[in-house]
Amino acid sequence: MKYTQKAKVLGCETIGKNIYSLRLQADDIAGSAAPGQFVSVYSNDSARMLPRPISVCEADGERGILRLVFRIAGAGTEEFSKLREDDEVRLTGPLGNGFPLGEAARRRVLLVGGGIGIPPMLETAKRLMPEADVRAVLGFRDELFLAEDFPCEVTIATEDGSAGTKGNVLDAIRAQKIEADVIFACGPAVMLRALKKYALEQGIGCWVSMEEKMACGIGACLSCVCRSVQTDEHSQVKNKRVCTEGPVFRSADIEI
Amino acid sequence: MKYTQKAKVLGCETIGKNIYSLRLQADDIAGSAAPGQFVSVYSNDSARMLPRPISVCEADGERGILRLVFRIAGAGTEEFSKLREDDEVRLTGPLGNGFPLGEAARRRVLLVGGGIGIPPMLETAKRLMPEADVRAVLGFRDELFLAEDFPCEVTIATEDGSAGTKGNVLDAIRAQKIEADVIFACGPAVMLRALKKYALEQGIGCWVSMEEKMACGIGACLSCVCRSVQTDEHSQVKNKRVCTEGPVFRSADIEI
Amino acid sequence: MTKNMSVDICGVRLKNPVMTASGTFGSGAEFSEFFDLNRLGAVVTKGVSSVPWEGNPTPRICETPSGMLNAIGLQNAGVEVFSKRDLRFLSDTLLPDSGAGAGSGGILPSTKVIVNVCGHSEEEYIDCVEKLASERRADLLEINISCPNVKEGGIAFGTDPKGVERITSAVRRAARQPVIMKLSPNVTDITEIARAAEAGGADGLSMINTLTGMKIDVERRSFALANRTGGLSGPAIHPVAVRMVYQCAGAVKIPIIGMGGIRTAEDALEMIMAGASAVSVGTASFNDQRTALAVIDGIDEYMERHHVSDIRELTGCVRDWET
Amino acid sequence: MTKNMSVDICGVRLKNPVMTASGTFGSGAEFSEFFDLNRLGAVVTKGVSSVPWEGNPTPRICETPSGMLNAIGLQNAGVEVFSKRDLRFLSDTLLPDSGAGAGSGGILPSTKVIVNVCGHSEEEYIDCVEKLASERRADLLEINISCPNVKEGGIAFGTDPKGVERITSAVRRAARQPVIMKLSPNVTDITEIARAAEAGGADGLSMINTLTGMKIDVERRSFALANRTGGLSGPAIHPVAVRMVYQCAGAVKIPIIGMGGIRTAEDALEMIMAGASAVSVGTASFNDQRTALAVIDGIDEYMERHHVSDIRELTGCVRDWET
Ligand SMILES: Cc1cc2nc3c(=O)[nH]c(=O)nc-3n(C[C@H](O)[C@H](O)[C@H](O)COP(=O)(O)OP(=O)(O)OC[C@H]3O[C@@H](n4cnc5c(N)ncnc54)[C@H](O)[C@@H]3O)c2cc1C
Ligand SMILES: Cc1cc2nc3c(=O)[nH]c(=O)nc-3n(C[C@H](O)[C@H](O)[C@H](O)COP(=O)(O)OP(=O)(O)OC[C@H]3O[C@@H](n4cnc5c(N)ncnc54)[C@H](O)[C@@H]3O)c2cc1C
Ligand SMILES: Cc1cc2nc3c(=O)[nH]c(=O)nc-3n(C[C@H](O)[C@H](O)[C@H](O)COP(=O)(O)O)c2cc1C
Ligand SMILES: Cc1cc2nc3c(=O)[nH]c(=O)nc-3n(C[C@H](O)[C@H](O)[C@H](O)COP(=O)(O)O)c2cc1C
Ligand code: FES
Ligand code: FES
Repeated sequence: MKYTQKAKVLGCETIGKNIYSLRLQADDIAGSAAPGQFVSVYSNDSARMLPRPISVCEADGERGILRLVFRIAGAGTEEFSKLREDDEVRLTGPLGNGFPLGEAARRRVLLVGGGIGIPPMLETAKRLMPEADVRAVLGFRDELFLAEDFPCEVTIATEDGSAGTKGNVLDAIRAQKIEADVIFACGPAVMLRALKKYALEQGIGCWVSMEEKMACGIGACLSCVCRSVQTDEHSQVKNKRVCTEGPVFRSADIEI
Repeated sequence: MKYTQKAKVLGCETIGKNIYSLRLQADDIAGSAAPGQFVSVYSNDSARMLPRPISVCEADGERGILRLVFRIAGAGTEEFSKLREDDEVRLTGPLGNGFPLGEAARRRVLLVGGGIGIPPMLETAKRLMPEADVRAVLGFRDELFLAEDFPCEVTIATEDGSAGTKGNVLDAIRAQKIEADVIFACGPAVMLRALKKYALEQGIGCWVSMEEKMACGIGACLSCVCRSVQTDEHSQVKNKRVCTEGPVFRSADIEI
Repeated sequence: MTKNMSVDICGVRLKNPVMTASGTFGSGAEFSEFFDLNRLGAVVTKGVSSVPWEGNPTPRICETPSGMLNAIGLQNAGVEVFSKRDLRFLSDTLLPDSGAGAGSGGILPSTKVIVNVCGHSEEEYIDCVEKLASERRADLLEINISCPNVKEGGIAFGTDPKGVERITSAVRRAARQPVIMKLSPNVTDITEIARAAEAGGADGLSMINTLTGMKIDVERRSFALANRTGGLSGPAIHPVAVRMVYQCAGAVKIPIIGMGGIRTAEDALEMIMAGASAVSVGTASFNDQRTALAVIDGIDEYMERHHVSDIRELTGCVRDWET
Repeated sequence: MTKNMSVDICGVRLKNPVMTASGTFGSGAEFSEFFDLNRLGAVVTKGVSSVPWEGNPTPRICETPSGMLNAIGLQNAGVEVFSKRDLRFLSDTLLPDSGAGAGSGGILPSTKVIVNVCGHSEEEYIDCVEKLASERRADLLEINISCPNVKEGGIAFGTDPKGVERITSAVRRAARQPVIMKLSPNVTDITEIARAAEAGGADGLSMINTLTGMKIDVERRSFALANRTGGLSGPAIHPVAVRMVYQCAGAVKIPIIGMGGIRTAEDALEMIMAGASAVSVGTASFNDQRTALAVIDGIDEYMERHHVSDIRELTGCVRDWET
């Protein structure tokens, strides 16, 4: 079930350079969101027609509170960064499939987040614990954010070497000799491509969360496709909708 | 001197059905505004490109406070009605000529305001008093607003007869046998047309504030013209710019 | 007040004049999670071709001020899967005509289905139209001769009057359902194209498709769309669409379905007053899934407030400005 | 970093590629209260004709989503008053070339004046152009063959390639200054028109003028403009303008001045990357008088950030999308 609702802003604060944490009262959506799913956030400026897809960072179903963490990337996210307590913002969600938590049950799961791909890994970690053996590897350019919120063991990689391993998440995985049965990841395409290759070499399962420009967010417009290895059942061609069949795909099933 | 400045909202409250009073900290503009002048108010929504012309209702030059009173007429004024303390809004002003206060010196001045044409008459009354002998006739559909703020004697007309004379402002002028040497007026075209005729009959001077759709507000685009009796010096045709030669015209000089 | 909102398009009765623009609503399944499709005058389905199409590479869309560009490239699963899956879904979802009565106490028509058809060549259009001939759930056909994102066919047909007349009469002969030709706005004189479609035997016109546009990503110094150009839609183009509907309403006798940037009931009423018999809501549904419903409710409210008992009183009613 | 922002348009050197769009800036006097006109590459003046024109009745404008419609109808005081008053003002206001040096340490050109000319007939254009021949302060002429609000002439010339070629060569013969033809976007194939202007001897092209549109006031059931139709401008049309500039940059060799919806430096850079040598800011100046300045400063900042030492490196630099 998907909902479109006005959400009341509970707070919006900066947690890093150009990174904001937005807490929303959004009962229906928070109540049913799964980790790896996302919401469409609509602008209050009438010139901006398209929703901004933002991952669920935390969803407290009981209190109906949704947390989104985003980076200012343009006019829409800049607008959201200025939301103040008691403002309203319209959302549709929860959207997409989310990470296949079942695949992680009683196994060693490695959660990999790169940059603004980190937020969805937080709720994922919280839902997997304590049943699964969860470890997170988080990659940053320099300044850290969200790392302290993770309930599991966290390994850090920074490009400038200011914290953790100097380099990218794979450098950190290799340096720390981290072993896993399954990888869940979100981050830039280069990172996902490297992880896909790594998982293939290691012979382990790997699921990645993809990004593409979206218009409807619900599977109707075919804006957001990625190339798939097999012919997709819905489209009858080798295209899969990131908003519906994704955003999480088995890395072996798609072209990155 | 015209200024474009961000003004801070000091307060916005409703003072009648769909009528709002907006107080702004706008030092430069408030410091130089004359009664009958207006400001261009810009929307914070990027889809609305054109300014909304709103008359100066009160201008406290010393404290730099500008008061605008407006009716919700569409999306722009609806947006302004939702402004809250500490919000910002961009303005250009003061614009236009304003009422010819010199014409009123030591004479009996009749200020006539109809509906949402009432606000500019307030600052006009304040500036004319106590030198001139000022009287105001205010016409409403039903509910009164602003009438109590006027520092002079006020005569009311209401269409539904709920207060003052039942009828329009001219009915009230006639019923009260109000005499004057000069009329300053702002209101709907029908009212201005009737006053123009009345002033002609009475052989007295009459100045009216006109409305027209505006794009630049500063005299450059020729959107806002009204028809004039004589060829206009600027345009070399019988068109005068409401934003620049007006909004206040001698009623005999223009077609209403 | 009893009000009639129902209109007749090419001999098919709609319960109200509001439908969804092709390509912005899929086949309705996704939107049916957000509202009851039975509220709509008609569902217009995404362009379908005789075989599955891959469409263009991504990025396929980008946002522009009060609008968007798209170059989906008419990806679709082909008419066979469309019939089996999408028309089946619509059959199952859309209720039959009901006695719940329009103003006159008559029958309230069911929500109709308009199938949008695309092709790379005359043969492909014909093939697809023939495959749809036996589909009882396809009430009307809308022929897209104006999609700017297809190299062969597509826009080429749509901008040349002779080509428009030829393809229209070819499709008309092959079709069992009434045929609505969907026109491109990227022409010097839209009335010439409209008259050509009418001459070819079109039962109605849909207008407008998207205006060809381009966006450049200045940080990357590349086109924002993989296809370089895309079709501009959304409120930005509404004034162009209203103008074209107005021009064509004066030039042809067949009914016009107006679209392009409709977001509110007022936008829809502008189209109707310009001469459209019905309207489609497209891009605005991306901003709010329930836009088409809000448009229906808003038209109802307008009719109530202005004591309009029949929506058809408003069709083409625009008059000159008087002070 | 030393940067060169100066560009050459038809043999005239501009200090930077940013000017004001005709009709949105008067002759600059009103805007000079808000900023120093000497910051601009050029001032483009409101359309002027051989005798004063009355223009259209009001309402002449209305707002649309991210844009506006105008039907001013080219009201102007005629070329005589224009020369005596407006060109005199610009003469007095604009400083001569200065030594304050472009990147190369050369001369920083003065702000130039481009005079926009309109007419009801070929004769009127010629008459006006001849009267401007002796005006030293008119550095370039921009010939508006595309204003949609004039019944005779105007748009008729602008949409027919033969007419465009004829009027261009007639004006070219009569003019002493370089001639820029300003094109209408309301055509099926803009490159055909651009090539016709080039064939007629145009020294440059300005594009785009406004798209013809219409708005209806549904409460009054009347056209929102007294003229019924008007020209759509503003950010809404920017994607169409960029597309047309890109198409024409590939079709002609003469320089292009790009306009249509420019509000930010990014919008201007899109035009430049699409192939424009310079740009004009129009409608956006109504939203903020200082828009053109912000565009200049933003281009400067972009060049700094991207280490672009000469703006001309960016002209037409757009490339295909790569993942
Ligand atoms: C499934 C999914 C989940 C995401 N989760 C997050 C998150 O948790 N935090 C976060 O900071 N960002 C996230 N993003 C990226 C985020 O959607 C974009 O940064 C955002 O849309 C930019 O909007 P803007 O108006 O600021 O930028 P602009 O560049 O002005 O946006 C213009 C248009 O492009 C679209 N767009 C721009 N960048 C992207 C992008 N990377 N992906 C998809 N559309 C884009 C916008 O939605 C808008 O329609 C996610 C993207 C996807 C697809
Ligand atoms: C000199 C002058 C002074 C004014 N003073 C006041 C005042 O003190 N209080 C007040 O309530 N109203 C005043 N108005 C009218 C006010 O400008 C309009 O009500 C307002 O612009 C409507 O904007 P909107 O977005 O709410 O309506 P919309 O109808 O959505 O506006 C659409 C466009 O039309 C323009 N427009 C609409 N109505 C008018 C109008 N009557 N006059 C000019 N432009 C219009 C808008 O500015 C906008 O560009 C004045 C108008 C003028 C010309
Ligand atoms: C994403 C998208 C896909 C579209 N696909 C089609 C299509 O398949 N067939 C068609 O005839 N028109 C298609 N269109 C055009 C719309 O049906 C409509 O004519 C146009 O978008 C203008 O209406 P709007 O501004 O309300 O969106 C598409 C438009 C968009 C935005
Ligand atoms: C109010 C107004 C008046 C205009 N007058 C003229 C004119 O006199 N001559 C002309 O060639 N173009 C005229 N134009 C067109 C502009 O110069 C420009 O080509 C068009 O508006 C697109 O640019 P923009 O979107 O930045 O405004 C006018 C535009 C507007 C909005
Ligand atoms: S965004 Fe429309 S199908 Fe994915
Ligand atoms: S609004 Fe531009 S001249 Fe008056």
